[in-house]
Amino acid sequence: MIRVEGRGLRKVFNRRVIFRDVSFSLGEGEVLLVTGRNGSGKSTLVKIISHVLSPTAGTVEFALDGAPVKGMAARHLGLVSPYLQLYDEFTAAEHLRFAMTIRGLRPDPAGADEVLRRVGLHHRKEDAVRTYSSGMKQRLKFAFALLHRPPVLLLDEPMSNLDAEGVAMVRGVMEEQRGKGVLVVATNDLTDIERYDARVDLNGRER
Amino acid sequence: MTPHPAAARPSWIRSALSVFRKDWQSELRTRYAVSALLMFVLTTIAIVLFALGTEGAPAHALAGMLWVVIFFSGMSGLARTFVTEEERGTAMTLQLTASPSAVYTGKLLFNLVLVYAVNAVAVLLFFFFIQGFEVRTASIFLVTLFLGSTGLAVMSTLIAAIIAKANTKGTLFPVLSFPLLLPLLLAVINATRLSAEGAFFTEALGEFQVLISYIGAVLTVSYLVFDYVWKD
Amino acid sequence: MSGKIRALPWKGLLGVWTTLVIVLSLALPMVARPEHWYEFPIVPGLEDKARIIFFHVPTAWLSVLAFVSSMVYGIRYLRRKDLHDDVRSASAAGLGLLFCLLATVTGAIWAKFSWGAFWNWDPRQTSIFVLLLIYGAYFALRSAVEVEEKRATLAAVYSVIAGVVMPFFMFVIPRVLESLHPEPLLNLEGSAGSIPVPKLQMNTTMLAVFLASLAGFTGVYYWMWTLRVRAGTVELRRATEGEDRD
Amino acid sequence: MTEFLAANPLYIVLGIVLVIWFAIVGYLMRLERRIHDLEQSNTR
Repeated sequence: MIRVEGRGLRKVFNRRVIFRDVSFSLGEGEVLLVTGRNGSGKSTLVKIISHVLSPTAGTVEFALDGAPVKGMAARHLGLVSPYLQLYDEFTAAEHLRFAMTIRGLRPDPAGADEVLRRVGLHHRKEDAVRTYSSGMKQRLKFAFALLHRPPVLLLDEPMSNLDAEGVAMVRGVMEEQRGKGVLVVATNDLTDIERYDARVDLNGRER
Repeated sequence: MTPHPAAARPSWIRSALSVFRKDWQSELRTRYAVSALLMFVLTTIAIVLFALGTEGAPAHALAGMLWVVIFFSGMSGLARTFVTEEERGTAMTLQLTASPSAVYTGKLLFNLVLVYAVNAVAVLLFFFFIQGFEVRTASIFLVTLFLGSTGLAVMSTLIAAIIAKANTKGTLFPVLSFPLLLPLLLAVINATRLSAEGAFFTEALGEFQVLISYIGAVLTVSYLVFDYVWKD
Repeated sequence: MSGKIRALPWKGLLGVWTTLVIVLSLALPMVARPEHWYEFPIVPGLEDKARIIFFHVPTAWLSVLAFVSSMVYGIRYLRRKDLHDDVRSASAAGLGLLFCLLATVTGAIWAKFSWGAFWNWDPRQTSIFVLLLIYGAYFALRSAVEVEEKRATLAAVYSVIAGVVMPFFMFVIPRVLESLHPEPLLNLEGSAGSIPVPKLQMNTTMLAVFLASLAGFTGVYYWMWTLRVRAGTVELRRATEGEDRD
Repeated sequence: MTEFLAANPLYIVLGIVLVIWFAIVGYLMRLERRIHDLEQSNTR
């Protein structure tokens, strides 16, 4: 049973306040929607929740069955974001093998095949990412984020570069995650997600 | 929610080795660092050859020359492992998935293997091209080469992580590394001179102690401060 | 009210103290066998030129002191991420660079008198030169990073690494350089590597003036340092728009 | 006066150093005032 809690989060960057005292508390099955115009700090907040970026003030804590998760939260979270870059010289299969070993887990070729089928890239498994279209890279990011079945899934502009079929796939992923753990979606397009349990609107949060 | 079976006992070593293997796999495909380093060694040795002409040079001059070549070839290739991550934006992927010490260890192993390979080639070319360069006590020379290369890789990896976060990378790497590598360079040049003069192994023990304690100290401080450099 | 200089008494005292030090160090006579309290011993072969010691040694001492204090404030910044510590660290490093340059110049003049050459890689000269390189690298790094928090962190980390490496020069340099140049006429044994404590025989008067000079210079350094820090703090506080005055 | 200075040039050095020193003190005092004014205008 996972719980993600953000308390009094503030981010100042080069003396400009991006946002101040943002708090939230998410339990299993709950969805947080993060909205705000461009530059309001949606991606910054998502990076902070994923421990990639440290906040100027405030804390983000993961708790598994009540016990706070010490150290790397990498194994418990998956992130899909336009800022996440992949390695052009590697193939999809290599990326998914790397997705496990980099997190200190044993590779899972069977699981990799299954998640590649799910995101519709199985036929391009052995091709270098260099040859991928932007939509295909976005799909691979989903595979990269889902393979180790993280209880917490963070999606920043999830639908970017996706065709209709891709959008359907993402909706399926979001529904499934709702049942399994915590989902955070940062987007400008409110049609991306209908039902949510908590919302953080970053417009006007900088004063 | 059943976590992935392997998620139970994630191992830090596997994460570090995965960074190391990823870097080497990427290096063998793109060959950024290796080609830069080898070309650099060749060109500098060519320059040394022209500079020496026919009359050759005394032992400690050649000892110094060898380590000048090794130092500057290191400066041209050892930053690549961190700089490409920042330039391509893939650093965030590593920050998301691995702990800072695992990333540092993986990158350090990559630079160690790189520097051993390149220095071995450099020494062979030196023996081959430069007549005056001969070693009477091989034991001193080999230990010096090993410790010197290790120390070079250890310090350069940490400085590479720093300059990768800077905006203007260019000449920053040698400028930041040189003063901090001076104790190592002075010790190895002195030890190489001893090996050229045929000194007994015990005479170079002082240098080896300096080198070993230098490597130990820099490794320790690297693990202490790397988190601050790596995490945004 | 703002027109009047609110100089604290200690700055006035420091001004007088240092003036006294300058006068005494240069005016007191040097005689072969000093009897009166106000006489310095003659230093063989140097006569009045030995007086530079009252100025060279403090600058060398300050360039090391500034480096250590810059590192200490750097570590404090790494722990508390408060930009005020970074201002203190950078101000100390700036003054350190200034005094390091002064130490190098006065050291070279000293070397010219006692050994005939401006530069001969004497262990202390090498240490001061390396410290100069480190200061240069420190400021090259600071100017290469735009984001303030990043610049403060990387600068602090670099000064910590340099702090760990500095002691190695004490072991390596004497071993390596002894073989490179002749024993100097007047042997100024470095006690802590780059802080040359003269072995030449000083009578109590000379020692007193020497220590007074050391204290005076340190006082001037501290005064300059507080001024730079206050200026940096004003700049830091004024420019943070949107940040509440917490 | 001038023969005295010519006889022992050390006092010329002393004079120069004192001039430099007083210039420094003057400069520091001026800085002191300007920063003081800045600090006042900043906190108002």
